[in-house]
Amino acid sequence: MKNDISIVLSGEAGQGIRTVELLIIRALKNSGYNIFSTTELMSRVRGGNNTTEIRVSNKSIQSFVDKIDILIVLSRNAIYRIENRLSENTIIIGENTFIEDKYKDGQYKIKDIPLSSLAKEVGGLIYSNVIIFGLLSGIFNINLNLIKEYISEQFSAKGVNITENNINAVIKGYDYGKNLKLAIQVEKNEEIKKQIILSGTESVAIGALAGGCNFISAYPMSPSTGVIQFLAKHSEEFGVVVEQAEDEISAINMIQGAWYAGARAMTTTSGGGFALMQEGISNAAMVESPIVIHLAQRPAPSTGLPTKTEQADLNLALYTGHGEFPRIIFAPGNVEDGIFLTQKAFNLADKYQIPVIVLTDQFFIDSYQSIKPIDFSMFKPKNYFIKTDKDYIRYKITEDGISPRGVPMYGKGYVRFDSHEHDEGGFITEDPEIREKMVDKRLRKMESISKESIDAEIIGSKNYKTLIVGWGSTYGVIKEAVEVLKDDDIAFVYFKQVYPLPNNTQKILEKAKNRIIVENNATSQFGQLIKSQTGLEFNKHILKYNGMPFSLEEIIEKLKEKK
Amino acid sequence: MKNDISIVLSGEAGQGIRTVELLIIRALKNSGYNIFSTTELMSRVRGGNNTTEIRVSNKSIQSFVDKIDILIVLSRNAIYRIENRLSENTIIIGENTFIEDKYKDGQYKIKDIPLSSLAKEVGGLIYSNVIIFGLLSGIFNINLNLIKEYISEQFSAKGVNITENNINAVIKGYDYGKNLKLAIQVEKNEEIKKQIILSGTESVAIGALAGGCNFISAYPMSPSTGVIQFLAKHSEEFGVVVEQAEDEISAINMIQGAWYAGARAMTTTSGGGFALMQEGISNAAMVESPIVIHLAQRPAPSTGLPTKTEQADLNLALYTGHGEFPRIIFAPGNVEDGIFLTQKAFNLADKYQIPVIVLTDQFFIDSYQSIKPIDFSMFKPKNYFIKTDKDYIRYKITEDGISPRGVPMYGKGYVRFDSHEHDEGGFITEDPEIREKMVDKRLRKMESISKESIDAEIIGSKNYKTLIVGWGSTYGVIKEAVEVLKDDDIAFVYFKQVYPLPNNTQKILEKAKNRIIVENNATSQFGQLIKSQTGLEFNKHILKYNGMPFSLEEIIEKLKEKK
Amino acid sequence: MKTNFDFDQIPETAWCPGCGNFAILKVIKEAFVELNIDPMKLVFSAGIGQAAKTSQYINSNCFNGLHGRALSVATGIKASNPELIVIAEGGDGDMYGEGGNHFIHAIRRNIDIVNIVHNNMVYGLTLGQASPTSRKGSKTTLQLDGVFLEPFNPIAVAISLNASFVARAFSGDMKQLKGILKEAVNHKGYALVDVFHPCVSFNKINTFKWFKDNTYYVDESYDNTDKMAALEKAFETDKLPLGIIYKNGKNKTFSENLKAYKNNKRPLYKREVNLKKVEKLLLSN
Amino acid sequence: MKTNFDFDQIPETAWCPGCGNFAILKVIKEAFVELNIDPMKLVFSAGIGQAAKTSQYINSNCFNGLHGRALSVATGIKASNPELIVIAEGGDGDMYGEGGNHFIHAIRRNIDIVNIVHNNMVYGLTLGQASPTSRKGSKTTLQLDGVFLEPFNPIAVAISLNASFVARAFSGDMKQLKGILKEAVNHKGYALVDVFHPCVSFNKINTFKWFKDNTYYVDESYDNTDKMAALEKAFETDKLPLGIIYKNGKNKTFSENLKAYKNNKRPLYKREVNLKKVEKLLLSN
Ligand SMILES: Cc1ncc(C[n+]2csc(CCOP(=O)(O)OP(=O)(O)O)c2C)c(N)n1
Ligand SMILES: Cc1ncc(C[n+]2csc(CCOP(=O)(O)OP(=O)(O)O)c2C)c(N)n1
Ligand code: SF4
Ligand code: SF4
Ligand SMILES: [Mg+2]
Ligand SMILES: [Mg+2]
Repeated sequence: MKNDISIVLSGEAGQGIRTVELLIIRALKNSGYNIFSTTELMSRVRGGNNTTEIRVSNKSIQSFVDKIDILIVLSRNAIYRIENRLSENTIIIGENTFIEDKYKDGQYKIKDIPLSSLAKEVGGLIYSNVIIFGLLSGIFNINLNLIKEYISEQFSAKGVNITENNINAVIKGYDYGKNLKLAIQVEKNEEIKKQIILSGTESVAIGALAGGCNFISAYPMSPSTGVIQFLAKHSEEFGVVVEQAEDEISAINMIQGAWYAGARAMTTTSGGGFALMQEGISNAAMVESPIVIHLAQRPAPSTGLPTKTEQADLNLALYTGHGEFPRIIFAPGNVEDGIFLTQKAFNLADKYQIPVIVLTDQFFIDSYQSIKPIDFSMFKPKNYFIKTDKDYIRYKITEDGISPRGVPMYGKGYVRFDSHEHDEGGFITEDPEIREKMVDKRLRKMESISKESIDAEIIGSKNYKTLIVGWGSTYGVIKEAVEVLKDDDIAFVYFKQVYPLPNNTQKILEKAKNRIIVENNATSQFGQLIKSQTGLEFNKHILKYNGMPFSLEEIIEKLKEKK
Repeated sequence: MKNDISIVLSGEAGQGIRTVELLIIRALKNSGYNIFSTTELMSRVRGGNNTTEIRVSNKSIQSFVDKIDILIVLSRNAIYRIENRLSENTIIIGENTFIEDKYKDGQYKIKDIPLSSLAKEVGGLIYSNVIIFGLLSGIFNINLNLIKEYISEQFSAKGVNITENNINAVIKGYDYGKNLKLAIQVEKNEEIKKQIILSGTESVAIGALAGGCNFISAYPMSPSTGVIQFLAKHSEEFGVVVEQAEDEISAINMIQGAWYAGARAMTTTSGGGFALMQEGISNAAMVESPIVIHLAQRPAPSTGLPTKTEQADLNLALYTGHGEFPRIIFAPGNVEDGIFLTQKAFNLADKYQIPVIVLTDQFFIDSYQSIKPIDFSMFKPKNYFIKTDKDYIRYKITEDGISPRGVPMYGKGYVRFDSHEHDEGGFITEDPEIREKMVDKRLRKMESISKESIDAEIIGSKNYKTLIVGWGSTYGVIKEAVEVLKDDDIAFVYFKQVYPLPNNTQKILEKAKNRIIVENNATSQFGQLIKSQTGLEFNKHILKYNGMPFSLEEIIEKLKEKK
Repeated sequence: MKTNFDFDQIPETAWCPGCGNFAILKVIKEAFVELNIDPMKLVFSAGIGQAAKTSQYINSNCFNGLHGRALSVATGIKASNPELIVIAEGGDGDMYGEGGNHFIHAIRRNIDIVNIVHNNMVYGLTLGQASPTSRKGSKTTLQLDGVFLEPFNPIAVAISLNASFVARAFSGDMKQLKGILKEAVNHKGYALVDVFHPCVSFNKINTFKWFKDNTYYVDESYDNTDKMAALEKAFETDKLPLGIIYKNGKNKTFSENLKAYKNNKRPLYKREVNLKKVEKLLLSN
Repeated sequence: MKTNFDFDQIPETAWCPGCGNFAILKVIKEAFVELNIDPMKLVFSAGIGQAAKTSQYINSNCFNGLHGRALSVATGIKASNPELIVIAEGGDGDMYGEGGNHFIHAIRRNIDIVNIVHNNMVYGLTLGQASPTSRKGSKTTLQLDGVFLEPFNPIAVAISLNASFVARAFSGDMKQLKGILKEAVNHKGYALVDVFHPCVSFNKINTFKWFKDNTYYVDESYDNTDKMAALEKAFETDKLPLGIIYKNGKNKTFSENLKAYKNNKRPLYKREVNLKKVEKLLLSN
């Protein structure tokens, strides 16, 4: 096995697969390997079957692959859902009794590990996870001292005894792994050791902090909840007001109250919760309150598939709220952009006094990547509110449509927000002329917003004939596919800002003879947007909507089929 | 004054202008005149300034005109808001003290009526309205007995004395009106006497009854509330369950429970309420519950202008709910279509088990027209639910995507609705293959739905070069403008079904050299839809978003400007 | 033994081993068997959450709708066919958090349904955040330093709203739970059954033992038609009372008040449109 | 006399002549003048309805947001700047209908605001439908044969939720109303002031005279810290009690509980991002 290895951990919810994942990706990264890991869950707390894929590579990677080089089976019924991803090269490692007989007919390489008895030797079944961590470390020949260090760190709070047991566990696994002699060859790179491991969730939360977020209110909903949980952990340290709302409607209104009083506030939610926020978002538009919404998509309609992935809430985000008003939608495709765009969302929301939506999905949220440290000095967090004077009026009609926003107690003016159509002072009006002027004023912001749109990024050949269009979380897989294909005719254009469309959209798309769009939804929502705004059509739509992200193999195959 | 007369009543909220309106349009219609009336309100209960325009014509008319032939001033401060609509031909009738001096400098024809003292003579200020009714009847020389009859009818319940006073009042006004000798000439038509006067609200409510509606739940919101109020009045007679919900979210979920149990249910709301229903609508899509939503638009975002008109919630209706699913949107432009389409909404919702939205607006809702009696035998209300057998499964995968819908207690099967992704039996599933099949099944309905789309209607020249596109409530004004222009190059295409686009859309639009779209919004939402679906652009957008409907003069002028 | 309410194939539940939901599911089925209720006449309107999944495991009619909206759906069902027995089921987050407004107003309507709330004092399905009924000080995956909001008291609020039947049970005592459920079903009008149950995965405070130690049953001498006495009970915190805390069956139910049934008792699905009548209405307009 | 809270130009109100809202507006302004409160420090968070328009007529800070959401907005404001005095204002439909869920949970948070509810027992602005507090039998423009739902009892529900201050006043007695409002403002924690007032346009039953005849004030001897006594009062129907019905100022307020203020008392608008700290957090991840 060389340079690109895919390990899958398969077991039940509640078994602690995530613990193994977090330990091993850190150990691998710190040994100089590129890693990417992603989790696919069932909507339950215990039991069922969850899988985590960990890729180890000599290159930077950010995509899910179908192939499984090493499968670690942690429970019964852990294979059937991924059966079609096994090949003759797959090494299946697991307790004998967990692997059904039909897999033992010689088509796969099976390595029996007496996990339960090993664990019991150490002190109980609870040590199984750490043994698996040791096993994987052994397979990759990771420095044993490093491994022990992690374990000490992880368990030090639990006392000497438990730490010792865990160290014994990890060594047992380690020896077992080494003895498998799997002859793994992945080039290492010293540089990678300096990298940081980050999940989509963490990138959004850290981006929020970098954007000055000091208020979050949200109602729990998979897969979006991690963001508020992260901020809760750092509430005291960063001075963030964190409140679980009674429902999403309260959350979206609460954050407007917060912005009004001078906070920088956000909410995090998924499709159903976002749907409930529609009225509130429209309200933000009218009172001209900045708001930042993190929308982590999952398959819909309705409850749908709570723990799976999809990109089908774009339309609701594009046309959010009743009435007409400006908005910005970002869709990070990697964790660097997760930080960068969420940070930027706060500044743009504040500058234009509009809703800014950071659109992610379960695949993005639950995946880990390693990235180079980020230079935070490039971020320029700025409070756009002004110190008011006595004659302050809230909705002054200005050339660029932006009326300076005051904050109560800062300055000498009263700050009057109003959800009716209003005059410049913020008082109810029904005057048709003022109405028209106010609509124009609000919509006029779109001009400046468009001007500072983030360009779409071209990856691959500059002289493309075939152009693949993707947005958000499909970034990694399309990028890698294009890299694998190494075809001078092919390029990939990555949209991290989906609305308003970047200024280079038309030009980039026009240049292609053959346009292919890739979306994790059934109706090609972004394709429709592009068509309605540029008039350009796509020759091919690669769409997936079964709850799973695209795999690398799938994209490569589809691109080869007809490019 | 000949054949096309515009009367405006201007006074305060709470003065009873609507009473006058309803009396006089009925009297005029029953005298053989074509009438159209429309109201423009301030968002308040008493005071302020409301105006009602009543058009009397020899032709069938359904639009608002700027010009005012006769202005009845019923309170102080009743002129300034419509000052720019007055001309030297305008006759202003009102109490001397209500008409500010600046209007008395000879530019207008002023007729002073001592309304208060006349009313007091009869018994008190409360009789002012009836005097005005008499006055208008006198001006139009309506048969006095007819007038007296109405009054007797209207007030019989209040006792002999009050009836008598009112008759005295009407006579006083009548005499006054006749004595004005305004020399009005409008051709009458016997046929019109057989017609029916109907408002937009009534057309939707009656359409609902014709569609078999027997359940409505809604939360009050202008301008949509009239529909539930109408059905409440007829609840016992038509066996309609009528319930005011605690909020719009409850309403949208309640009606799904109702359909589930075999009712034919609807809700009625405006933009903000509709925004709150987004999650519920997505739920209907997933459980495949029919639902009918009457969405009466008003200017947004947020609270906006509660009593004014706009067509800016189309986008939210088009892209309603999180996730991807079929829907149908109707937009009646006249009261016949109000009945026809609402009725049809119930049948299509039932047949396809999807949300059907009837999209109106304040202008449509609050206007009265006279129409020919409708032949109800053309309506074929049909319950599409089936009698289940023992092996009934709810979400059977079928060729057309429609899974027969059962109702509890009807037949031998259990009826299982589920908002998660589900298998054919309605049980939670997370299987990617089933997921994909279910998405396909639901979306497949769009094919049959599209096939039976209601064609767009061409009005005017068949050999048009210039084509004016309109939808919903702009029907009347564009139609009349085209009739006035009498230009062989111009036609108007009226969309009463806005989604999915009718099958004749592309063909009709392509044929035109010059395409003009008229919309009561700021961003041409329907134009964008057409562009994204057909690729066709518009040469000109005539847009209005100040809360007022288009006037006939305005449309004619804009069309002349550049056709 | 397979009851009327069991499927031919026993479905795999999505619950954690040891969860109180198993007991509640079992008791619900038994109660309906003992009440001799035809599953054809029964509908479960459920929200979203671990509790709400109960509806997936009962062989009967069901509408497993949105998080927080089970009561609205149930109202629509019952009002459209009063012959159905309608259960609105969900968790404490579902009914008192997201669905709080419907809880209040369903009680006001006195809609004749049974509202079963699986109260584990936590959000189970979303992995352990505080619920409205979480006790002060409970540390959760989101309230890391402990909940500081006043816990929602569904019993007291329901009584304050003059709910017609208010009970509380505990999944650990299946016999009593069954008895209470049966009374709730037989009761005419809105009936709340708040059922304590341990969430073994996320609620390490309010465990089986905790509920056992911190509850007691109201006794024979207790007059559950006395509103003030009921409220006193509802506010007890030393030990939480179980049983039928309040009962007030005097009011007409929602469906009984509806004019749609005044002259015609048939459920709506059996009715047909009378187009002639609609035409007449139009002509008389 | 022009107060601090009056505009230079008196705005035209959108209320009907004779409406109780005029008195409430007047008293609110007077109360703040007498309390010597700087209008710069005051924010009115209002919903939508005739009542909510009050915020348009006071010269101070205001957030006139959505129907039903004033409490959520107020919570966001107060939590972001605890130095502000925040009033959440709206009608009975606004706060107890559309906003019912926020009413419950704002009380649970004990957010230190005053919640003024203009209770005219009807939906005024939408022309006369029943509100949650409409009495049984009231005929309205939508409930043509009279309301049959149990009226929402905000006083009882608030007490059941252990609200820290619960009062009821009547617009017809401006002196008492003012006194109650002033106490509510001075009270630390959530304070409900439900104010009866006649809607002359749509409520022909609960008129000025009706309120006059059907209310009385709790007297000196009444102990408003006794929860059960307070509930007894809340349930009285013969005559409805006015005054401060319940008071319980022992709990910490929402803002006091927030960790964001543990080491830093400054309101959020005065704080700055520390990018270095964020960078360190990332590096330590
Ligand atoms: C609108 C919406 N918001 C949030 C969620 C996510 N969600 C699912 S279940 C749940 C709460 C579960 O708690 P509870 O109702 O107490 O049920 P339990 O799992 O504890 O039985 C939440 C917040 C959702 N499905 N829909
Ligand atoms: C989401 C939403 N639904 C409905 C409305 C319409 N609406 C405006 S005010 C109001 C109720 C008014 O009643 P109340 O709150 O009691 O205030 P009042 O006018 O009686 O003072 C309603 C339903 C709205 N603005 N927003
Ligand atoms: S998470 Fe808690 S409530 Fe949910 S199934 Fe597990 S133990 Fe039961
Ligand atoms: S409608 Fe009623 S509450 Fe509203 S202003 Fe008029 S009298 Fe007052
Ligand atoms: Mg729970
Ligand atoms: Mg009211």
